[in-house]
Amino acid sequence: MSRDLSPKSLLGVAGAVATAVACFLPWSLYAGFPGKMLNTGFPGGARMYVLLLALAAGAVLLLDPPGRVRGLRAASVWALVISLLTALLIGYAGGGLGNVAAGAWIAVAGSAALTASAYLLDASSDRDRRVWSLPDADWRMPAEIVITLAMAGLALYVFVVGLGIPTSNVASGPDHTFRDAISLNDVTNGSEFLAFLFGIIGLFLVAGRIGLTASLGAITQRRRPALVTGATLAAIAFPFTQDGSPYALRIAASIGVFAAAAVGLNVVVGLAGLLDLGYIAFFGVGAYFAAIYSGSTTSPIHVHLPFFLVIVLGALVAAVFGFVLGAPTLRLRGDYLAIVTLGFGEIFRISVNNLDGQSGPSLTNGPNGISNIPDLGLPGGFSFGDNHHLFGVPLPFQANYFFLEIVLVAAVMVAFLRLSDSRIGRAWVAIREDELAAAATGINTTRLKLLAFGLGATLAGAAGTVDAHVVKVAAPDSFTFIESTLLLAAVILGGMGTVPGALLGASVVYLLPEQLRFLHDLRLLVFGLVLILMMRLRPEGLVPSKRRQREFRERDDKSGALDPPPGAHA
Amino acid sequence: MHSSRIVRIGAPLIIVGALALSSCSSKSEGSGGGNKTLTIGVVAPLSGDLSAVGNGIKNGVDLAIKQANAAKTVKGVTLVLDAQDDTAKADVGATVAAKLVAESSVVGVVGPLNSSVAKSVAPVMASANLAIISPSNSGVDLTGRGALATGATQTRPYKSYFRVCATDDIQGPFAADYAVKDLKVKKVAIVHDKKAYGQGLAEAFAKQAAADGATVLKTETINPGDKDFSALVTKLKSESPDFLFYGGEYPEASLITKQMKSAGLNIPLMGGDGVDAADYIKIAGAQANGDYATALGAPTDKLASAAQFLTDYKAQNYKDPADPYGAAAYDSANAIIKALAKAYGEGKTGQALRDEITKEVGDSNFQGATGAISFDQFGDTNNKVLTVYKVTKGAFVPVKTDSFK
Amino acid sequence: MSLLEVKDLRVSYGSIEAIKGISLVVEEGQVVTLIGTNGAGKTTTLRTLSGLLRPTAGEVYFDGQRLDGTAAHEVVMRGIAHSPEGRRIFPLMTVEENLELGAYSRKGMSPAEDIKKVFERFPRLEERRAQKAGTLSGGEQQMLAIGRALMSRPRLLMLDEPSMGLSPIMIQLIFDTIAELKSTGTTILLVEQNASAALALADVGYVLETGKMVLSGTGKDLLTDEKVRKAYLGED
Amino acid sequence: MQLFMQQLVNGVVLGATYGLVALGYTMVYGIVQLINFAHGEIFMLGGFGALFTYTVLLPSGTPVVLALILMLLGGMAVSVTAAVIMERFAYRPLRGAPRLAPLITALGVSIFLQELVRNFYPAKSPRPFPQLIPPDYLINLGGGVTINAPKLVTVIAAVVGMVALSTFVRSSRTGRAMQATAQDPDTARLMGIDTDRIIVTAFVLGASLAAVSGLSNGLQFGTVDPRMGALTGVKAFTAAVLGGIGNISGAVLGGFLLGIVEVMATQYAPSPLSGGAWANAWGFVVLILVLVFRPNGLLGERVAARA
Repeated sequence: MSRDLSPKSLLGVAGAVATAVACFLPWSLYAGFPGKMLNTGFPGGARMYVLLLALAAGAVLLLDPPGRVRGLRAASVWALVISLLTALLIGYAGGGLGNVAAGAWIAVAGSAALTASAYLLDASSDRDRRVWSLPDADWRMPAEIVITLAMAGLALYVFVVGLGIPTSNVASGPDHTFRDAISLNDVTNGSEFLAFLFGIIGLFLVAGRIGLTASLGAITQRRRPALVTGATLAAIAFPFTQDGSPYALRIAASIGVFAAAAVGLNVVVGLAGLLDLGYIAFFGVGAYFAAIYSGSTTSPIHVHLPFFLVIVLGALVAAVFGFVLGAPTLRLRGDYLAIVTLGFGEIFRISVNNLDGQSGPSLTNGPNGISNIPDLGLPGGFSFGDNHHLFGVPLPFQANYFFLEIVLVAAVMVAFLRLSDSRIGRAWVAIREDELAAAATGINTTRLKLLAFGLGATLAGAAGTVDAHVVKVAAPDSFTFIESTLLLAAVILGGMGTVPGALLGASVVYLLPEQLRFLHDLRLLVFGLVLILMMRLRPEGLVPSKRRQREFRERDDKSGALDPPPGAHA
Repeated sequence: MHSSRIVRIGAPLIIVGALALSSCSSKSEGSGGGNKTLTIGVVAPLSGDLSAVGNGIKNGVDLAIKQANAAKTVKGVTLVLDAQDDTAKADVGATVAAKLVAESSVVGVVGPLNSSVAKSVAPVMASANLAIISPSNSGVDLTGRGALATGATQTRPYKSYFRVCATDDIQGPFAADYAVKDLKVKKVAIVHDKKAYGQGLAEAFAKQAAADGATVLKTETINPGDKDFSALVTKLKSESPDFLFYGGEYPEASLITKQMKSAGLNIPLMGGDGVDAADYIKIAGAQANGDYATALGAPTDKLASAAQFLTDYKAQNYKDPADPYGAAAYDSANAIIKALAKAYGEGKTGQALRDEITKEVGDSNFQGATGAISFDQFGDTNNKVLTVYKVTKGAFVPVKTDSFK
Repeated sequence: MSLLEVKDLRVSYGSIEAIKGISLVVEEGQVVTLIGTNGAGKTTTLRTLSGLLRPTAGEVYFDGQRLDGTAAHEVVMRGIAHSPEGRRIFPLMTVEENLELGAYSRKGMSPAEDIKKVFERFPRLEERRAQKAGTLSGGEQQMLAIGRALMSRPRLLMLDEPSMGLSPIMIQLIFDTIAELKSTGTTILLVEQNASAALALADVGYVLETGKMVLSGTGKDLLTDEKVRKAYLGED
Repeated sequence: MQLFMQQLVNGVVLGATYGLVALGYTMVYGIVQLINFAHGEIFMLGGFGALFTYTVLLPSGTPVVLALILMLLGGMAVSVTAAVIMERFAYRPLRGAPRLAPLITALGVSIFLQELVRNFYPAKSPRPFPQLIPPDYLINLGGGVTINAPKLVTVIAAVVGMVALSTFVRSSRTGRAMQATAQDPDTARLMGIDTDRIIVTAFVLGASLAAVSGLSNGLQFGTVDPRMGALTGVKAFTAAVLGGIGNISGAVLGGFLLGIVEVMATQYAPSPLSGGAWANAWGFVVLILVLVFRPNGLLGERVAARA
């Protein structure tokens, strides 16, 4: 541990200290701003994230881990972003910058100094990051299990906070429950979400750059059973954190459907490397199948099949579509395949829009879609449409669908992981990397590509059947080209070929526009900007697969990319 | 590498700048003054293509709330607005509906704009028996009217769902009667955009026109968003109709009428309330002259309440126009406010308050900006007054106002 | 003053350092060869010199002026031509068009005279002048690649593995060509796996191993050096 | 027969816009293998640039021809500026990144540009476009088949654009450098070609043609809107692939074919699969059929293919 006490470092230390101290001072003179910005003492709201980043920056500076300067840069920039943004929004919400208290300005100045220091220091002096591991002792295994479970708990916490920001807003008293936390004053509420989001991004980047993520990843990989248990427990616990509010559960259920579809698309795009721009069609096949056989009054076929049968059949029908559509097109390469899948997606949408007995056979109720889809029920009289109480906690009916969602996502994840680790999965990767070489080693590329298409379609179909019951309507508008591209964005943004990547990507792509609501008409504008910036900052995705990361580097090696890879040269 | 570093620092700062700049617009501070604060929700598209229409709805509700607060219509209660963006998508609609249902202070909701969104919003509202009044949904299924066409009995699918607008099966036949009986058209071409609204309206028109004795050509469809309708126009021209009914909205309708007349097919185009927009004339220009549109209610200049609404709306300096559904949204909000005033006066709170409001909304009876507001047992408006407008010298001029059937 | 001088050059791919501080000198009129096994960093060195890769540290001087940091397309203008590994001719253009592109850096000057010279050197190319370059045989493509590099009238010609994948007859032809170029005073930096042929031709040779320079000397000295004989010339 | 010929003309006109926009897709794809989904928005910006020039910059009473020229220049200025900024800050940094990363960036750029114009272009919808070339001026092509003046201008622009562009790429020094960059960017740099500049040039050329199309579109329909790029973009991309992406003549040919298919489907497709509602589906069916039998599009091998 070599102590660097150069003036540049000391500037950073001073900045970190100033920022941290500022977090214990009031930031706002205006009472209406959320997140306990008024008090001196324990920091709430945005201040907490700035404090965490400042502490992370200080620790990185002094402890000198591998990737020190780059880690410092991440921490400092995001601390600056949050404090500046919060100061500006306090000023705006309060009606003038006069409402911003000294604490906020000290934090801005401190994090600016920190940022300056981080960029003055030479990043090329960073040591390569390495994977830490616990010493080989008796307590290693239990410790690793505890760490793994803690990670699951942390993930739950982050998710709960990300969905609702409840902790800092809940005031005492019976009238002020979490429900009121989704306040009307949406500008300030949105600001806190952004502080949270940027804080998490910053901390995540710091952890990544100093190698902590890799180390924790290695530990959790080794303790798979603990990871699975922890993740399951966290997911099951989630509805109990919501105080009976259906809103977050409803979003979580939607994210679940979206994530399941994203994992399915990941088979096609991430593993087999086939660019599919019409994937939503397979999802739509499942959704329409479920809708048609749901017993809905608006369905032209008055047959009500049990849901378990519907899932299986819907997935199968989607699979058939996958095979039939895939067969004639798989000898196309790359972007030609992309446009054909786009075409199939559009043909699907146009077809369901027309199969209403007017401009085609009567099947889908046309542009009206099949609505009024009844709630699911279980044998024994349990209806998914009923609210329940469990352990004294009110669970709105959306929780039932959320639990169904967990089962679906888990099933899709297991399918993906099984496939990815199988011989088939390795063959897919071989095809993705070099189809000619794969064919030369005796891999039947056509059959395997078809299989990828079919299996991807199967997973999408299953997710679609659930979606129809969650949304309660299957209409052509829900299966447009833009939906396909958003799914693709989830996969690529999250990191191709990985399950956590697809889940994270789906959450971001679904949640971000949801939480950007406070921007009103500028919501999509900012969403577009965020997509651009995210790809710019992490082109290989948030959770790149290890295989991918390697390829990323080797690619540069082979082709001598026109530009050096980011971060290659200081 | 230097520029990349600038980007790396600059990018987050750009986000900050964009957000700081963009955090303008609505900021609703509820200054209670000891009053209890209750909320009226709005579900409408507030971003994207339809945001102008959605904001018109939001503003209509906002105006009603402001007036109610000023007049202390509900004693001891300050009303606030909670507008949720459904982005015109069904799944988002269901999400924001859940959000409003979860907020215990919400006593009623106005919206949504689109029938397709209503189909996912209404069930959520019904689950909490929270009253929702749409200013614009014309799809027949929403109140079970679809059954009437097949001769079956009408049953109400969503117990807390109401609407103050005309359904397709009223507006379409009304337009058809006018075209065939008053204008004496013989050979009618039908075009629609294959969307729920357009198709529903066009089908209802075609059925009635045929019943009235006109020859109805095979229905043609267009693709919303397209601009080049020359193939359609050429096809229509070869069948030489003397009248065109268009089911859909003004962006396509204005281009169709224009291209039709440029190509020498000089017949009037008629549409529903989706065509009754000033922008129709702005795009189609002089070639809009002689075209028709129908809309619910009596013309605003004949209805004092409507004129008053427009004056008040203007005074608020809203960014987006009240057209086309601002007045209907204003009426919807007032129906909720009046119901709340009664229910709250009876000392109801919590779920009982919501139940009572839904019941009271069903019993509404007052004169609104769009005409008389009252509902039948299925949640449909009893107001069957419609007006036909004709484009004359660059403006929609009312030519016939009548009550349907 | 040397024509090319490389001082303590370092190159990285991401976090992997491929060239770990090498130095070399090429004098005007010399043939200098870099030999080493696969992955030793020979190609990386040439790609760095021609500006396709950027070094992380070190200095390169060409004709007394700093060269490192210069963009690839400007390096050509400074007088360095690089015939890349694997020939990399433009497959969908004709032989003649490929040669014309070789003279791209000499803006405004007619390439006709130089094309004539290339055709004199490689008559086979003249026969196929209107043929798509992708249809040429490997040897012909190599001729084209060398001819194309000569089109810019370079002061330093860098050849990367010109004999790779060719038949023995072609290899002989290529080395004859290099010898002939040498005799006309062309300065050449040659990267070769065929170490014996390269060293036989070269005035100076350098041996690279995993990114480091392990040996240098005149071509003859290296040819007789025991370690080189063992490691690179396949002799026991 | 007259009906058929008239519909054929309608199809050619419809296809001309697709073709002009497709040229931009093809140029960029040919050189950097990037599906620039935001190219439709460049087309849209061209229309808005021209409108802005007319309504804000030009004094009333400007002679029509002069106004048209200035509107074209205004549209080009906007399109080209947007394309260059987009290339520099969104795409160039991702060169060498995983292949699909720029696709999502393109999606982001596309959303961003649409929303930017929708939110900030003064005067909310509708945006009526001046009808400088009267649409009721019908030119008789014989046998009762007519085409109106703005449509004729669009078709001429597409053909001229295609011929000019392919001549440029085939014969000019820069065009040669473009081909070289398309086939092997590294080696092109070794020839002294500034590939960054060449790529920017491709974006600039594509954007200029898109601006031509944006202007002619406005003149034809008398309105522009922020969403016009999205639909046209997908169609143009389809046209480019239909013709063989990377192939300049193919892009325009593909555009014409797509336009004709859509129009003919409207008129002649068997009921109930007829009408505008199915026309787009027919377009894609033809695309799929063409690709099944000619996997590299109509004009086969890419002219600017990589080795």
